[in-house]
Amino acid sequence: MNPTSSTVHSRLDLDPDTIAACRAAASDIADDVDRFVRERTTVAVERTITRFLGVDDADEDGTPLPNRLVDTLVDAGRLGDGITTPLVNAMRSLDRSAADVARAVTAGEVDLFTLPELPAHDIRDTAERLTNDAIATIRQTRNTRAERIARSTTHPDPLLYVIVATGNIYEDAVQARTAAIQGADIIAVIRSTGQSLIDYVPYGPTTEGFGGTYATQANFRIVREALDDVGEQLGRYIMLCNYCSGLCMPEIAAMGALERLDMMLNDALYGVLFRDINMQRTLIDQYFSRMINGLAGVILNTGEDNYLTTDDAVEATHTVLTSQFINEQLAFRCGVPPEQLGLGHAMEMDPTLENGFLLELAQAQLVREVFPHHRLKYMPPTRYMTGNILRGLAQDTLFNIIGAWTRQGVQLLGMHTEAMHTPHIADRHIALENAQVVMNNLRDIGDEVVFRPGGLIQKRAQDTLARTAELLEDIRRDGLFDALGRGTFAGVRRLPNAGRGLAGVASRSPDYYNPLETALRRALHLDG
Amino acid sequence: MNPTSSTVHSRLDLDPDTIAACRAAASDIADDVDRFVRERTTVAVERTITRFLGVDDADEDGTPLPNRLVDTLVDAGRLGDGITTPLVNAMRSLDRSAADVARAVTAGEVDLFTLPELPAHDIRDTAERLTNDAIATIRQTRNTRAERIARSTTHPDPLLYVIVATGNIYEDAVQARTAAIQGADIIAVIRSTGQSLIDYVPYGPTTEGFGGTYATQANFRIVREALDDVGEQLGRYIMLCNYCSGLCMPEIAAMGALERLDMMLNDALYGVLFRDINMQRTLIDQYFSRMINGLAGVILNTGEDNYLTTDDAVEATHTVLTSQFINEQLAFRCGVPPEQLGLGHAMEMDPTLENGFLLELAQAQLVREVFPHHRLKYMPPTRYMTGNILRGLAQDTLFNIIGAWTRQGVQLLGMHTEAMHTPHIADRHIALENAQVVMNNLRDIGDEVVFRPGGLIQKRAQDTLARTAELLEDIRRDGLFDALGRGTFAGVRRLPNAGRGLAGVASRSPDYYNPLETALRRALHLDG
Amino acid sequence: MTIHGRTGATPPDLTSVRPYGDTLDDGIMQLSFSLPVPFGDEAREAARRLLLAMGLEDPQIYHAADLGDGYTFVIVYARTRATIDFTSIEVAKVAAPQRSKKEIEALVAERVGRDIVVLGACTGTDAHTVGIDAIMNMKGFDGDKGLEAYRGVAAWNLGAQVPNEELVARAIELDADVLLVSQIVTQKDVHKVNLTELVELLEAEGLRERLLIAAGGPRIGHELALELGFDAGFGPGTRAVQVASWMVDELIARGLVERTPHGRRSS
Amino acid sequence: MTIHGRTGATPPDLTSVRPYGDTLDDGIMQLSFSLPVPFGDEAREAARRLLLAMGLEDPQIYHAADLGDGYTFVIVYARTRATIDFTSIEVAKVAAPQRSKKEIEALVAERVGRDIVVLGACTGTDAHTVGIDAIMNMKGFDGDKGLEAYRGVAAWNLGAQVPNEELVARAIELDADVLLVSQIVTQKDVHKVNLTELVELLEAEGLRERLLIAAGGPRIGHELALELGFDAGFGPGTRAVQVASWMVDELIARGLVERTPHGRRSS
Ligand code: B12
Ligand code: B12
Ligand SMILES: Cc1ncc(COP(=O)(O)O)c(C=O)c1O
Ligand SMILES: Cc1ncc(COP(=O)(O)O)c(C=O)c1O
Repeated sequence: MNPTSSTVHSRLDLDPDTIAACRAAASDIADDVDRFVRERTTVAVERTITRFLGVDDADEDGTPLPNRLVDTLVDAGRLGDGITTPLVNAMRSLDRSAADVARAVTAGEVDLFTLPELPAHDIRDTAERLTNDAIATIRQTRNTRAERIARSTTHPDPLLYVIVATGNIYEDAVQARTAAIQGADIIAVIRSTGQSLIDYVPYGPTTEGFGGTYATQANFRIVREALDDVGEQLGRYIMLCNYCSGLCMPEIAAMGALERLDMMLNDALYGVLFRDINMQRTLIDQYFSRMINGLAGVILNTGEDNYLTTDDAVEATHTVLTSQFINEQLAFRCGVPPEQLGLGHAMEMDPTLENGFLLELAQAQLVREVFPHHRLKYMPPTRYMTGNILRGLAQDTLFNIIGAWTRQGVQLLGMHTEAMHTPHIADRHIALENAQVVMNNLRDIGDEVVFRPGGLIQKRAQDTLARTAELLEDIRRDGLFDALGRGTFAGVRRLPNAGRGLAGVASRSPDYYNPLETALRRALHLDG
Repeated sequence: MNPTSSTVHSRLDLDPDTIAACRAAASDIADDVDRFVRERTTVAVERTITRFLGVDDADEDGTPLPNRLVDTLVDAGRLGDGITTPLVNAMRSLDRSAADVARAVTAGEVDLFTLPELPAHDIRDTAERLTNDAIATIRQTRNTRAERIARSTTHPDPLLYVIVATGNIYEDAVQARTAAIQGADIIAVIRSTGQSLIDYVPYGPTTEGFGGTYATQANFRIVREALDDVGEQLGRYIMLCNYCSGLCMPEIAAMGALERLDMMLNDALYGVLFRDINMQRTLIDQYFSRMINGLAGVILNTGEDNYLTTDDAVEATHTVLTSQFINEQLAFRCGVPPEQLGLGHAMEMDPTLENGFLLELAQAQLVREVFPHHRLKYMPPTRYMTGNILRGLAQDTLFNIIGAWTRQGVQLLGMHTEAMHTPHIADRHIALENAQVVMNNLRDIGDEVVFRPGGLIQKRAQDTLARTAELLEDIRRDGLFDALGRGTFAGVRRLPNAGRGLAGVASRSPDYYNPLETALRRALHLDG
Repeated sequence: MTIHGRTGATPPDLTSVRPYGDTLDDGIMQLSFSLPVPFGDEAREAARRLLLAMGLEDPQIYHAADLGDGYTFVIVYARTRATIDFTSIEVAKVAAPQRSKKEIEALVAERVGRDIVVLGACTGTDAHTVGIDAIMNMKGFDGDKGLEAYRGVAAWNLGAQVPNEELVARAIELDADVLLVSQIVTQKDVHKVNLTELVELLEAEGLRERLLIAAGGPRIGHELALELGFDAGFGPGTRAVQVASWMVDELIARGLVERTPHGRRSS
Repeated sequence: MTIHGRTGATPPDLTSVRPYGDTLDDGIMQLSFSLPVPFGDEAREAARRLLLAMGLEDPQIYHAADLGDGYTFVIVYARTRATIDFTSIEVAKVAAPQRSKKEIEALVAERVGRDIVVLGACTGTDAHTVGIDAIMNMKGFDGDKGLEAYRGVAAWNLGAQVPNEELVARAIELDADVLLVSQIVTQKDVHKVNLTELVELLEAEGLRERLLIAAGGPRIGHELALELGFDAGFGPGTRAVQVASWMVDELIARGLVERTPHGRRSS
């Protein structure tokens, strides 16, 4: 996947001990979060369990039944127990499927908490069976993907990633197909503004969104089918991407596992910093969500690229690397292997900066060398894009050069119209053509030129790494919550008890039962 | 002017002995041409002399008086004697200026060859005085330029060169000004198609041309004034460029010397290969023309870049370098120093070629290292430009990267609309913006990255140099005329006695007299 | 207005201006667009005819590309015969004089005599705070300090994704003089919907005349803002000092400096 | 004609097709052009009004730049209401069947029985030979041999900058069956002038009906060539084999294979 590996000589002459020290610090930070998370659950986690048990429908107001079910749990003050016991109890007592139980509860015909309680081992037997079915389904989807990919032709990295964002899932599907025909490897369906802040997942196919299209299971399926169809014709497997981050991380991860999404943006820190979501809530959600992604073989993308849209790319690149180290460890705790880890970073310096290209190159290569086995996701210029689409095209050309040069894993293609509108059908075409021509024309530049020893590029990378090590030590000492409170990332300050969704968090009670988590941990070979 | 010099370590690990061998072979080839040229004159050379003596006007049919005068010489079968003696004889006999004599001859009032012949020393005294005045005028113009440049601000190389080509000199002047304001360093006024094949220089301001505007002395003046004016406002000296090549090389060089042009395309081989001009004629013309350019301090550009529009850029790059070695020596014979020598080369590989960028980079750096003190002129993609202006913009971006990387002397900016039309006012703006942003953003890349020792880039350059050395040996053996007859350059075959303009060539008679040439040789410190 | 640089060349007739390719009045325009028709000669011809139907002349297809699945992209050059009278154009501009931060602070001290209360927010589902932060926050933008840094201004930045209702509630609570609203997402004109809704809410609360409202964002201009019922609009590249100058001027001009708290009035 | 890929999405109405930005029939077009007016808000407004005057809706100025000296460049997106009936489009195409070099040679041997004389030239002041060389010369273009390589074809490439008079003279002298004319320079429609002049010369010589004439070049299409009085036109990417196939077909169809030398006839 990439030419540089930890055993290979560093082109940037990076100090392996510093990298190791960073990882050690990040590991401690992640352990801290891990301890915190394991003692808690959230409404989203519990709703996810209902989905795996087969609940997937909405009431006449459009409220999904997983929400209706878990709301009764919350209303009963029993969120800390988890939904599994009462739901399976109802299924067994009434001899009905989870979906039927959910409908009955919604209709007010059944009250989960007044039914007779069956013996614990009975519940557990059923729950574990159902859980194992769910795990099998996920594995099955994963196998299907693997088979399809095995039949698919490939080209040298990076993979080419484009977005569709019309608001209408059918138009999205049309444009996803054309993008695939033009050579895209990955299609991401952008969500409507605001979806990440709603505490449920909309239901059914949707045709009205702003700046994106709602992430719904039906929508996932529509685009998945379109891409499978066009992919068969092209002899290439086209990957589908959507977003977990937000108030429904694990639920969307579950939908993604069922509908064979291949890549998902999954980053609690993004939600905290850019959506003002409560950090406790979203870190707990992320944990469950990433385990699902991990088992589903989904490549998971983090959002550090966004930091440089609000913070300064020249001054603050070390915060990107710092966050990546932490995010890596958090993902490892969820059983996500490096190959599935798409740490995000971006080209976001002012293009009028003298030698800015060299600094961007240094950063891209630094990230590449520090995370040699990861499917890094390299994000295009956005902040300094303007309505001058012709200058924008040049910026994107430079970005594509760096992507090929440093062999990024995924190149999210820049759009020359970035500053003005979500991509039109022709914009993607222009971007894909640019990437293909440029990357082919410079294919082996990374091997054929060498950074001058002790030169600007090496020094810049070494300096960024050193600052990262320092910052990680600070965070190891004070904890991640404290760092977020200080505005360490993206120049944004967030407090542990502020932000959206805190109400949906509960400490696990002694009775808390979540066989899905146990099964996931087992399947992912995670301890305890 | 450029970072690489012969004393500096070669980034391409080129063998200095091979380079020296190339120069030695080229020197012999040039000596051969030199011997040939010195024994001959042409109508254009003689017309040039009349211009320096002050003849500049046209008859009612638009035929310039220099032509009318020299035509009488040809009609009298005395071209081999030169125009100087009869013209000065008439001036002295009639006590009239050269311009007046020309008018009288044109009106049929005077016949140069029936006037009494004054004593030779009388003629020579006057001729030498007038010649010295002409030399003084050229020097004066050169000094004016030097003073203006001394007051001017600069930026790192390459200089940015754009063309205007509306057909209407007044629109050209408008657009030349706007280009200067946008940051252009050099403005070239492209000629109308076909002008290079007419055996006279049109007269007066012109407003009707196809794909370019006629080169006339009045037109030179109009744009020169516009650029001086706007340059004063900007605090920058804006260079003006036009074309000598064609059937009037030395005449246009003379006009350029008088009107303070700063750069001129001056290449007999271009005329031979691309305009089917007779090689004897144009090599003789070139000789005189380049001496004038040399003394005038004009930077002279050669046309090897054009070879790759008809020949294959991957296969035939060594023919470009071969021709450059020869052209260098030919220019040295005319007293043109390296700093005034803008050898042309180009980026002309198919952009869909894998690693094509690396080959282009190798070539650009090769030329840079072989000619370290020359103001190399680097030409943009043209052949593989298409109506797809957005792909074209990417091709031009790559070209600008190489220009900055290898510190070319002059970057002739690519136009994204190259395949379709001569530049519109906005096209230049887009090109200038691209060059400025890209070159600044990658400023020191040439110093900060190193070509992998023994890698594809070094090998390609070394191989091209080796093939050049071989080809130069062949030409040393067989002569330049023979090489042209074999289709060595641009894949085009030309024969010594074919092509346009041969009729205007004559062997110098024992009476041949050309004090201007003598004065130029003296001023340029040329032997013999 | 003088046009320089056309010495010797025919000057443009400013009452009848037409695009300039490389010659005065040639009318040349570059266009690109996609059509939902399969790639091929017919698609090129369709593009050509479309331009003719639009009244363009001499359309030249520079490039056509197959987007796949029955879509074609074209790049075209053509000539328009349309002209515009440039001499008749007048653009509404925010009228305030250029003042420095110091001058503004002095003016507030002298003519207002109390803190001007300014609320900033990025409303609706819009989460783009960089623009409003640039105007409001201490740090400001491009070396120009934000309103928080002004003596005589009490600046409250409510951040992103603020519902209009909440903004109005806070305006009442804090007795605001000025509301600054940022709208960056404009797809399907959602910004117009959001901004119009705010004006309606303020009118419903009887507050509209008692405070100044300004909108800003990359696709917002002064004219659009006026159309939507705002007092001013600020586009890309705006600096806080421009906003401050306008706001003080306008508060004084409208006699809004004498304080009658909204809260009280509306109770 | 079927449009694929719009499963679930509204299919386009091919009788009324409109540009597609990101939603069917949104009519979105990108434009760019320069105006001879000084940079500023008024220039933006002038650009906007010009588009409105052209019948475009909702023009959005994405970018405006100062070109200096009273010129402004703009990049705009806008919507058109114009539509085109795609189902009614028929494009004239060179009709000849696709044949291989071998098949063509066999056809000449069988139906013509002598060498077809073909003259190629780039006429007027145009010096771009690469295109005509690609069609005429042995080497050909992109792996496809040129006419010189065909048995049964006597191909004469006269090269560049050939005056029309000379071409006609050589046609008479060599008793040509086919003239192939290349025109690359098109500024101020000089190609149309050149091509029309050739047709007139041939008519004046009474030769027009006795030979085939085809034009080619990057801005030449079959329809334009027909308009100018040629028998066929060949655009960018043409290969010799296409030209050869057309030429043999057409000579046979027109009964021009029975030889009566022009020279004699016109004498
Ligand atoms: C940074 C950014 C983000 C960041 C925002 C972080 C943050 N905290 O603000 C992140 C990564 C989170 C983000 C997310 C999204 N974004 Co965003 N984002 C951008 C980006 C790259 C830059 C915007 C910016 O910061 N500009 C810099 C500031 C200083 O400029 P400004 O906002 O214009 O402000 C100036 C003036 O306009 C004015 N001003 C602005 N507001 C006000 C208010 C007043 C009162 C006054 C006086 C003046 C004023 O003064 C400011 C200083 O001069 C743009 C693309 C671009 N290059 O413009 C896309 C862009 C705005 N995003 C877009 C979209 C669609 C989204 C997403 C929905 C998905 C996506 N495509 O990424 C999400 C969801 C956002 C949501 N719910 O709103 C689209 C909007 C399309 C449209 N026109 O509708 C854009 C154009 C990108 C695109 N082409 O898709 N985004
Ligand atoms: C190579 C080239 C040159 C070379 C020509 C060398 C030579 N011996 O041909 C040189 C460097 C000498 C040159 C000079 C000039 N050129 Co020039 N040149 C080009 C260039 C880069 C490529 C043309 C080319 O070779 N194309 C490749 C061939 C294979 O394609 P083609 O010609 O389209 O031919 C194919 C088809 O069209 C068709 N075809 C063509 N002819 C015919 C005929 C028949 C009968 C048939 C059946 C088919 C056919 O079949 C061919 C194979 O598929 C173009 C820009 C571009 N990228 O297109 C400019 C271009 C054509 N040149 C141009 C100009 C203006 C000039 C100059 C006046 C100045 C200048 N700007 O450089 C001079 C003077 C030329 C003159 N007097 O004619 C302009 C023309 C503008 C216009 N539309 O009017 C262009 C577009 C560049 C520009 N934007 O300024 N040029
Ligand atoms: C990690 C991550 N998650 C999610 C998103 C998108 O989230 P939303 O749908 O809230 O705009 C992004 C966008 O950049 C992201 O980087
Ligand atoms: C050396 C040289 N001379 C002259 C010209 C232009 O000549 P003409 O005016 O004949 O097109 C060129 C164009 O590329 C050139 O390279």
